[in-house]
Amino acid sequence: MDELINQGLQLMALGMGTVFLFLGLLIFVITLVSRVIQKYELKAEAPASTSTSSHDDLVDVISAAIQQYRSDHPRRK
Amino acid sequence: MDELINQGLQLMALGMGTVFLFLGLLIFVITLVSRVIQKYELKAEAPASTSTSSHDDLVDVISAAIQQYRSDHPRRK
Amino acid sequence: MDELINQGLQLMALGMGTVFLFLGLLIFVITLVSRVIQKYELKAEAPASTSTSSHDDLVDVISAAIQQYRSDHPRRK
Amino acid sequence: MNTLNELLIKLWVTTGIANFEWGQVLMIGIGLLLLYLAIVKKFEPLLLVPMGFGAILSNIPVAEISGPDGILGILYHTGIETGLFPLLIFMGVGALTDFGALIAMPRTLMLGAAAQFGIFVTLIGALALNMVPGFEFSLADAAAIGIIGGADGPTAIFLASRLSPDLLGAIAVAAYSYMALVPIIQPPIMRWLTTEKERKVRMEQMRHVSKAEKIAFPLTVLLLCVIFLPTAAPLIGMLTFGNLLRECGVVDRLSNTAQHELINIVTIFLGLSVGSKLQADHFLNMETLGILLLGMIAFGIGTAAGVLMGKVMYRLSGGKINPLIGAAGVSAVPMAARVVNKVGLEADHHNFLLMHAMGPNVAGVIGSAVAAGILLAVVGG
Amino acid sequence: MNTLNELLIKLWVTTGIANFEWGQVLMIGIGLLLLYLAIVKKFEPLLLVPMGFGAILSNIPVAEISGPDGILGILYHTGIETGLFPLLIFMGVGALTDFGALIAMPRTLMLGAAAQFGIFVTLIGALALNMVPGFEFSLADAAAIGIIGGADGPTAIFLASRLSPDLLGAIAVAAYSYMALVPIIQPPIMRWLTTEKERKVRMEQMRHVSKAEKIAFPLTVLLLCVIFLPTAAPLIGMLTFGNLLRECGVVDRLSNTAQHELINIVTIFLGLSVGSKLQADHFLNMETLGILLLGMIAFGIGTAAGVLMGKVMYRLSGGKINPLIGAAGVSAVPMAARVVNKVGLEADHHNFLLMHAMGPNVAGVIGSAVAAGILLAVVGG
Amino acid sequence: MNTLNELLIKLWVTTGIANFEWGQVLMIGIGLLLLYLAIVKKFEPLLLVPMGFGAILSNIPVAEISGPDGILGILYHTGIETGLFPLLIFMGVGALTDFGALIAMPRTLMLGAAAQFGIFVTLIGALALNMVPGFEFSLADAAAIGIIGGADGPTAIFLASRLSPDLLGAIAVAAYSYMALVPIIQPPIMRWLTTEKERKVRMEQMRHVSKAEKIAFPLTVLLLCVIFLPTAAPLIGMLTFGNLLRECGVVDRLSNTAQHELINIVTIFLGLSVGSKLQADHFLNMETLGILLLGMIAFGIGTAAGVLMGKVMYRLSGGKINPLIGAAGVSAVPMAARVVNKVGLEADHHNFLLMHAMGPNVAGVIGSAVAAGILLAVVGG
Ligand code: NA
Ligand code: NA
Ligand code: NA
Repeated sequence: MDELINQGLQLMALGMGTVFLFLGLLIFVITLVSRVIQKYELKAEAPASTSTSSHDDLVDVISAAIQQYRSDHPRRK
Repeated sequence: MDELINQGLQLMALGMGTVFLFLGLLIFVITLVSRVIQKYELKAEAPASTSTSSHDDLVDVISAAIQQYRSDHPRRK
Repeated sequence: MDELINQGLQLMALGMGTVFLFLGLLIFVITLVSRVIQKYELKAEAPASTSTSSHDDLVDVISAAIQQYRSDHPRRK
Repeated sequence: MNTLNELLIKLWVTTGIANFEWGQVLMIGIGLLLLYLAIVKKFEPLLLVPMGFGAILSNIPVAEISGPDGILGILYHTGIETGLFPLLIFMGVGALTDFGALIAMPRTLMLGAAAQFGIFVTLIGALALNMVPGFEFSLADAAAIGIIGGADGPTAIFLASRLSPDLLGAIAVAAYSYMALVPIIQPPIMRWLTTEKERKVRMEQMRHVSKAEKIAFPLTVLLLCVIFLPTAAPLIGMLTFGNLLRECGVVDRLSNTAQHELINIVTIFLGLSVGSKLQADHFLNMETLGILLLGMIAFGIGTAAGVLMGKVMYRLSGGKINPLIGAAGVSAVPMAARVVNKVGLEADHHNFLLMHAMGPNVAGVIGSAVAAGILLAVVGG
Repeated sequence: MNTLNELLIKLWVTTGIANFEWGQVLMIGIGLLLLYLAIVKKFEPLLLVPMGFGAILSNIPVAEISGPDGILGILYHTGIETGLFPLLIFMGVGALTDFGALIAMPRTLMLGAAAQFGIFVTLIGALALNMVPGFEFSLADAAAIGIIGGADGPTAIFLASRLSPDLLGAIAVAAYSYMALVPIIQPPIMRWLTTEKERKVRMEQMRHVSKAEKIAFPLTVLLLCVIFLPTAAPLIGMLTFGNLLRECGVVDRLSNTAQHELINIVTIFLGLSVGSKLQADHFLNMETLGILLLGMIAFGIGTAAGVLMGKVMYRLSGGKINPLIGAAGVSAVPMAARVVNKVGLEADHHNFLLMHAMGPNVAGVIGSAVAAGILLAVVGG
Repeated sequence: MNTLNELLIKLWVTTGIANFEWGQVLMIGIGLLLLYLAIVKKFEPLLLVPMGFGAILSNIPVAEISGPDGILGILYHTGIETGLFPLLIFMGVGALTDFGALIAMPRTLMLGAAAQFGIFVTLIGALALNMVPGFEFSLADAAAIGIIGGADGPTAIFLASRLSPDLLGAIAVAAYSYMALVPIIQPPIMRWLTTEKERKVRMEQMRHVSKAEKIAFPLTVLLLCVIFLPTAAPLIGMLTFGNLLRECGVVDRLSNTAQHELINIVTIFLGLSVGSKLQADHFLNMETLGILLLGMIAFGIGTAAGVLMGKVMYRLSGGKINPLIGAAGVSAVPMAARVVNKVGLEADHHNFLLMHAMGPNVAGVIGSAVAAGILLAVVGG
């Protein structure tokens, strides 16, 4: 019985230790990753403006809409 | 080895042959079915005249296209 | 053969009897439950007005909305 | 080793032309017929479209789509043999059903009880058919056939999968076909058994049913079922569970899913699975013809019994109850209630019976689940 | 052979009345109690409604709904024994969770770590209970009981199904019950351990977290888990997968489905399945009482440990961190964070801690998944 | 017995660090690469996000997530080994696809036929690779690899799971990667094989297709498949079933579910399952490299064959058909059709080919399902 509780106590030590270690490491890595990303994003801010294919898209959408309309509403006289 | 490649070549002949035959037949049957349906629908047309919501549809389609375009390309100054 | 049909007839007697008994009992119990509930609800009507935690909730919602807005729209100059 | 010639033969022996049996061609025709009825005639399309398509798929030679490794075979094994699909549909039905009309007029449960008469008459009919050479229905088979008279698809499939899986295809086809034919089968019987005066009876507006009553209802039904008829508990349990999700007001997201996506997914799978039982070698036989015939009788007698009980209640209530609503007791929700409304309007253009017919209509669902429980208890043991 | 008499007997022997054992009646009562708590008291209704109903269904005599061929038995076998249901729920939780608050204040992970103390104390408590005659918890049992202190339903169910399936029912009931009781259990502990001044601390507005950071977060957590604690990878993996679906911005249709229909369907099935473990003969024993007692302790100690760690951080930060938010470290998302907000508002009517408490709150989810991984590694081997 | 030391060792031996093999690290890197391509480059994200994540999960040491008891292993066993997932996806594709353009111009089926050339050339290529030491592809392997040229994900997964499950991971990765690369692979080939004049051809407006024609279409395709190529019936059957749900107009709730929730759920599961086949020991070998190489060839040849057939039709039609639309015959819906539109616009800023390319595009889906049926018939026997 005491043996089992002893095991439990050691499991607690090990468990809480690992939880703190793991989440502590996570704090460190998250902070690191955030800094890297923020630095990178700051750099990227100036030459951003990525709207490349906007014209193509518009054409796509409108031509599809027109075709759709025509195919749904054939002219009959 | 050559034997296997030989099999492959025959499989290609058979396969492409069958694909073309099958889809060719499909062209024939679809065309036939379409004609039958169109003939039947032409007969039924006189008392039909179902074009109720056509205007609404056009409006729908165009407004959707415009909305789509706008949501994809927000104006920034 | 007759034996089987005989069984069927007895099954019908038993089955319809049970269906009527069960649904009859259900009528009784539903009526009873409805009366109990209606009586209880009549009593509860006067001192109802259950708006207990409404204020807390409102505060929750508004504060969350504000925080959300702020975190989504950081001020940059 | 292979030459082009041999490959060609290998391909040829897998074509449909080289493998068709006439039964399969006929069954594909029946599948197309079911699709026609569903799409053009709008007969129970939610089930008949998947079922008709499943019938076609399961009769394709070589492909073995209904075999143990085919998709329909796997779906059948997973969902029908286990009872899972019909029970989940029943949960969805519970979530979709407002029992308010029944709670307001619990008396109409008697109509839902009377209409189950069709079940037991059909059961005896099936046993009587054994006198005709070629028929050999066991008591379990007869019970499974009888449940067609319950006019409730999931109940029929659940019971048939338990008592007589070989007949499941024919029973499901019969059940859904006649449910779809309710607008054709019922009105003449209803007119024949009632007088013009009876059909003109306008019923009082129903009382308001409170939220608490609606929450108590599924629990009440379940508890009675637990106490007196546990064999009906899988069906009644899932029905009342779905209904509690609907009414309790605290799990709307679960209720919505049960009413929409979940029941839709299961409906697709159920229809395909049932269709897989329409394989030529299992379906094309005398027994199927007998079942289709008996199913028709079942619906007629169920309707008649409901209307006659309606006439009894008309008398007992001093003319306040329109006997037409008894026809809705067969279930076939909400078709039967709509038929009642229509026949009522024929007699009096301002006589709207729809809401009053919903009481017996949903009572019919409970009634046939109860009947299924009894059959399971006595025959299934 | 059969006479009506015999049929009657056959029906009678299948009634509930003839078969009830008192344990079943009691358990149906407990099922009703869970429904009452869920519907009237609004305690975790999304799980307690299906679970309470499942408890009723699984204690119906004769019907065997929780047996190997019954619907609840099949669902349990398919979804809980395999771990599928809790893992899919975890995926949905990931898709529903915004980790922004945690990314903005990674320090609050320490609060989520401290609150796991309840898990290990409870584990020891369970072992200590063995001194009382009638209790014989193995180390695996004790670990499964301890995880109640993680205050996270799917984690508890997943771990219990792995380490101690016999206790699953009691553990799930305890976990969800105490999660529902968080607004009652936590405030007194929080007030007792903090000063008025501490509770009045207003926290700074959090910084903006960019989309890229939110995408990187699930991958970062997963990679750390892969490197250091692979036994937690099923849980952490599905959680971060769901979160990546949410944040990556290119698979919104998958994310929406994971957040709504899929998690709803699995929630219904999970609840019913867990309910199936509330069968009288497995549930009504000393062990269950012990588990309910230990669960209460677990929550209390977890809360206290979180608040105490909050006080440490209050000191270390020079009074910038309100120690109350430590209580949210137990998880029980988002209930615990709301409780923090409420207790904060009691001290100062303009002190909104909700967003700041979300950091430790979701940290608690990760913390208990990590603890579960450790227990699986050391005890589960 | 246990001391803290022993526990520490027990924990240590379960860490990733203590168990990693280099192959696993590399495969996790490949998983991250797939996620990068999906999220940043937007390459087929609906499949590559779950697949990339599945690749990571399946290469975590110790956790055995792709093992027979892990969630990915269970999903693979349930959905891919049985063929269920790709067939349900195909049903969803059918429900999502408007075949109107194909019905209006059935001739374009020839383009969908021609583009299947890539399948068979790749098959021979795979057999030829056997001359290189280290490769030993059987005819079945070669057929499964060839289907990459069909440019259709579910078809490739379905066929590979039937003919060569060991290569499934590599085949799926190749198929989806090249489908995503269509905008890069196709344009140079298209420009190289066509003249400026040909690319400028504007096509006539398509005729209106009636509802009845759209309903008849799936049934026509299915019946031809039943008669001539039943081995393609599982794929064609589910595709046409989905399409009938869409077009028949009486089961919109089923059609909506097939188009949204059901296909989304299955897409998540399919992606994860396929990812589970990216385990280091099965994926990292010469064969995978060979498959990736062959897949590239398959796409190129399929595109070229489609365009060349387009040129034939350009001649035969007296210049009315723009040969570019032949490139859409590979399937890769709707990416290939968009590429055609874009290349057409380059030649003439008012030449919108999108709708005309949809015909060959969906024809390509049927074409590769037909090719899969042939391969199953001849090789799978
Ligand atoms: Na009924
Ligand atoms: Na926790
Ligand atoms: Na293709």
